[in-house]
Amino acid sequence: MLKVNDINVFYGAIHAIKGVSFQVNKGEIVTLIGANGAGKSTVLKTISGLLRTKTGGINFLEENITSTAPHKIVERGLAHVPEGRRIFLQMTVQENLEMGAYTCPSGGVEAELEKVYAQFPRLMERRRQVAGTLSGGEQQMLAIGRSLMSHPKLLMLDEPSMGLAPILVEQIFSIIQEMNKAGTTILLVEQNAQMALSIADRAYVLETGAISISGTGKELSESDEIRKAYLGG
Amino acid sequence: MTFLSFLISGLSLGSVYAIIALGYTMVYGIAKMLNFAHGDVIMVGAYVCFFATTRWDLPPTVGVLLAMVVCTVLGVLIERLAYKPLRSASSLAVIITAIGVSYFLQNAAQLLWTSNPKVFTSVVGNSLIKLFDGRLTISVIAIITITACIVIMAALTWFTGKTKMGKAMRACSEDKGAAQLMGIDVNFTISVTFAIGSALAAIAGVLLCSAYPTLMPTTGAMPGIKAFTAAVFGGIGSIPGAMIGGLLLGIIEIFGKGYISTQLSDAIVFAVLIITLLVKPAGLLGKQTTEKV
Amino acid sequence: MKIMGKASRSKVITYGFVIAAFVIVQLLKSSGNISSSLQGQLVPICAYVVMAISLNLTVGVLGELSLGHAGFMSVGAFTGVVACISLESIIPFTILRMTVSIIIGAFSAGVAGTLIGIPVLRLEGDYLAIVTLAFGEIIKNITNCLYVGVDKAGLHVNFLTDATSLNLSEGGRVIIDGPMGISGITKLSTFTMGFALIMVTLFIVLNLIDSRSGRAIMALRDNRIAAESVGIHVTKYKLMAFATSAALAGAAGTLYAMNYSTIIASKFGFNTSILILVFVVLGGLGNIRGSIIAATVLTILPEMLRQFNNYRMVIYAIVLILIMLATNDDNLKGFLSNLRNRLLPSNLRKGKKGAENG
Amino acid sequence: MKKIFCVFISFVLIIGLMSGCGGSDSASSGDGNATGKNEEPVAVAFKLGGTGPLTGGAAIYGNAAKNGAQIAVEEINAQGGIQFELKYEDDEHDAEKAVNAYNKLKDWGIQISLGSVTSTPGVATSAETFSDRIFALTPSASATAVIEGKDNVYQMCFADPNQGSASAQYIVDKKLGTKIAVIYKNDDVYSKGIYNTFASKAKELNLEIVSTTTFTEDSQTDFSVQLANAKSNGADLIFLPMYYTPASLILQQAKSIGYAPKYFGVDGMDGILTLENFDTSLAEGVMLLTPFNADSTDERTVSFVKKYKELFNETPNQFAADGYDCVYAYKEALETAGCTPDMSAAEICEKMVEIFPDITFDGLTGEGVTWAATGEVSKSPKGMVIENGAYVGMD
Repeated sequence: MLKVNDINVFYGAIHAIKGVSFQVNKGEIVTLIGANGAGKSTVLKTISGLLRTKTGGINFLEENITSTAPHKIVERGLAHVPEGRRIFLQMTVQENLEMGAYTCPSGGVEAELEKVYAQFPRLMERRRQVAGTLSGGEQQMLAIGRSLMSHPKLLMLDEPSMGLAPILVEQIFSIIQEMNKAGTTILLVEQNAQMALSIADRAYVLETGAISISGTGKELSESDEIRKAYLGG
Repeated sequence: MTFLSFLISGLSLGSVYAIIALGYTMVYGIAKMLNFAHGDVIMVGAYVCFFATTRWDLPPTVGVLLAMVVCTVLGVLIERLAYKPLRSASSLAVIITAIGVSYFLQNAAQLLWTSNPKVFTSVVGNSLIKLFDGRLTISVIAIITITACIVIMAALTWFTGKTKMGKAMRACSEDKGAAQLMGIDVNFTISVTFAIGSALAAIAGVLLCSAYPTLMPTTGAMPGIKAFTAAVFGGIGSIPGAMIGGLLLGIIEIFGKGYISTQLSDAIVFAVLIITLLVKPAGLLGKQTTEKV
Repeated sequence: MKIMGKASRSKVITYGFVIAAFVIVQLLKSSGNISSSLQGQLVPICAYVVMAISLNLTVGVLGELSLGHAGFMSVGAFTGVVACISLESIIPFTILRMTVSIIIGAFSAGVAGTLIGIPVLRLEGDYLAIVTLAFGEIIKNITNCLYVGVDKAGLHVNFLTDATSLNLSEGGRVIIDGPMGISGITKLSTFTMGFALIMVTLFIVLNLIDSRSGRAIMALRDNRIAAESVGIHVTKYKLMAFATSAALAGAAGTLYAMNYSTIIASKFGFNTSILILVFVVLGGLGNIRGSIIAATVLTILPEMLRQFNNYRMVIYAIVLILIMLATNDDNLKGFLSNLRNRLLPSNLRKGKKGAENG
Repeated sequence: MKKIFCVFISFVLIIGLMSGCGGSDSASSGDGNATGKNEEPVAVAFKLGGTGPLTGGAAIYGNAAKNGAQIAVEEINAQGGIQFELKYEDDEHDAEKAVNAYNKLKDWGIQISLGSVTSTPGVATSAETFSDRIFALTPSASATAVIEGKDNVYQMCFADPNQGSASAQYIVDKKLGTKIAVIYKNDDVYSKGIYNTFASKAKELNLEIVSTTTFTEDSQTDFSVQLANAKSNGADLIFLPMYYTPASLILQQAKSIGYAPKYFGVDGMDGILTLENFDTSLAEGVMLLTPFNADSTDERTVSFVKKYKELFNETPNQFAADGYDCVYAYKEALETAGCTPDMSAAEICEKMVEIFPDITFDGLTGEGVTWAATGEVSKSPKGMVIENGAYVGMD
């Protein structure tokens, strides 16, 4: 479904991503794990077009999207929940969700809204509230809900557990699994490697801008090396 | 009675500032840049309308529409050529570029249309309404200016609050990256904002010159700066703020002249601005954004 | 140790650069190889260089946008000239009188800067910018209503009236005549004085940047909250930079005013503030040497373009826009840096890096 | 990025210095020395230069004076005899730029100067011409400070104080009004200068000023307050010492509040009828003191106006006429003094200083014009009133 082929990304003179290649197949949950600053978010930003790769290419649904504009990529069914949620704090909850459906014809928006509200009843309660007044967990839900509005084929989540209480983290992860069961392919970036590996079909470990290890979620969570480095054991 | 007539003059002058300030504030909101060339787009709009109605004898409505079309194209063109390449540059670089554009427009206007002032024919005539046995006279243009200001503000509030494009603008002004991830074409949205701002500038130019009919290449410069002040006064980025800021600025200017001193009127306007900002650092209706560490 | 070495080397380069420019111009002058046009611009160039350096202190080093810098120049110009005229009989020796006047101009502009700075430096970003613009306009407006005369009894100051109500005694002289400003100034500014003022300015600014206070100021610019959290007194350091910048602008104002037989308050308006800001931005924020070069080039440039007559300002505007695009556009920037990488050996580039702040 | 800049800017600087020096080579020959002209086969024309605002907000005045002078130069050159070479440099109505422009003219080899068109630049350049010993006759820089203490700077126009007191005298003599309002521009040397003397003369003549209000460059659109003040104080005549652009706004806005006093203007008001698209009925009955009347029927004015319209597509104003007269006054003075183009600027200057107080000149802006040794002109201002969109003499 998604094929990342030998991408190299620079921030000015800093070589942030060094020849990263991986792929995500339809229906999978794939996770990218790694330490702070390993380049996980950069990879996602490059896929969604916010950053550009110098060499290599990105294919999505058999089409080359390496130099497609970000808003066009969204139209093709690739949604990205960015790090830090990035919801529109001065807009209401409902407006935020409507923004998520920006690329869809306005006819279907109502139905999508219903669906999201059904999945996140909290958002329904607060739909007229300004998003800035929501709690952290609610904001994360809103961010995920917003990305679902465009009915994506592939959903990329960047650190959805960041800054949340453990109970909320579990809730978020179960929502992710539900979405996957409903047919959405997931690419998950996490620092919470344990949680991520527990739900992932396959995983890649990113170290200083390059992929060091890859395997199934199970393999990696059992590997000693990973345990020492990322799972605190 | 003097008070009333000062109030009306103030509202009328303030309405012009407000319409210009609306353009400023919209562009600032989305592009986070002080578009110093905005005042000069006003001047271009007034010239276009002047030539349409005076030289080519077109009806005033056509003149206004033509001015809006030309300014819209000009605004979008300026944005594409001069500002878009600097989207990721420092805000100072953008300000200097905007100043360059402003110089360019003023001097190009002078080459094209000479610096000889032209007298603008009011698009709505110069009729007067007399009240209280003629002790209070209100010009029709003042009423139209005030009305136009209110209508434009209402329309903009509706547009940004209810339409898809308007919401996209608000999304872009808050977070361009996230807006892109929603599938919003940020560049297109910014262009649309410039188009709207410039069309408003054309209207402002026509109204400004209808009320104060001297037209020169420098006509837009000072109203531009005053409107910029008004936008900041009301809280830059806020649409109702721009309107309130503009109106208050006009009223303060006239009252300052009328009741304190004509010699010090400029100082009074700016002093009020400073005091307001010291009390409310983000302007009257501006939202105080807390800085993230 | 190494960093210090680099910084001081960079300082030496800057001083040397200015001295070399001065010597070259003096040589050209003495050999008669300089046009009247260029010669006439030497003092204003010096004044603008000082203005640019001082504004760079506010914009580049402190990181606050000021759109009213010409206001301080105005304060310095008017007080300096008033001082110079009033002191005519007391200090007959002109160089000393000029020096005293420049100090008085700098001092009063510094005081104005402090008074303005205390309330407004709490504001940030574009709000601070508009307040400085407002102060610039207020200074202009007030100077237009100011009447100052001198007679045997001393200085007479009047506001909002006219020159006749100063009630000067016989032999008194009206110095500031409201909107008519000051006329009949005896030209005392010379290129050498301008050069000396630049050197003093460089000495003050470079040492400030390189001092503990300077590092505190730059820390404020880069991250106010972080700087605050390590105990840097925000208002104190902001004010220090702002007032120094204002005082230097005042000195430049006196130098500038004493080069013309007349000055009026309207000269020091928004447009002049912008002109100086352009010098600073084109020269590079925080780059003192850049400010010097940009002020010089952009003062001479419009004169060089005179042959284009009325197209001059259009060309100037286009050049300005193109330079901004060329230096900030990512594509072009990448291209230029590639070119530079290929042309310059790497050790040379490293050497230049340390010079950034000089 | 900063470094690229420095490199770029250094290049510009080097080019600048080179061209600066290049310019100086050719300039130094024409500049100082008396025999500097001997490179050319025969020195035929006097190099006549002036500065004025050719761009910017005040460009109408600069261009008018320049165009007027140009017509005179063409006429004189066509006659044979004394020849002129005219060069105008732009000063943007700014003292600093004016000195730059003047220095440029020095590089060109200016021998006699037309000073500056407007007052503030005029004060700055006249100080330069004084110390360089180049004679200057300014068409329209009317501030007293322009000529004060300078033996070699003369004015073609009335000095501001003259206009102020003459206006007050005229109003009293002709009983034009009893309660006077004044609106002047408080950041303008010209406007304030006239106001000052008007006010003191009015006091002397017991002319009652009931309202004095001002405006500035930054606030010259809205006059509602100034007019309301005049109206509520019962002023029956408004004195407008200003240029015609703001005056046209005052006329229009007074009408829009239903206020119809008499108006009295000064020479800056001249030109109001030539404003493009101006409703001349607004100016009906406006009185002004001006030395020049474009509708005059005398032969020279008619021919001048015709030429001006042909060449520049506009009706000339007083500035144009002053520019024109300056050149002719120079012609007369140079002929009388027997100056030749091979003389140095300083030599010509001494001759001119000697001769100018003695000559009597007939021009478009006055008959029998004479000058005092101070540089001040003496010509009688003509009171004009606008009737049916044209000037009519009031005397």
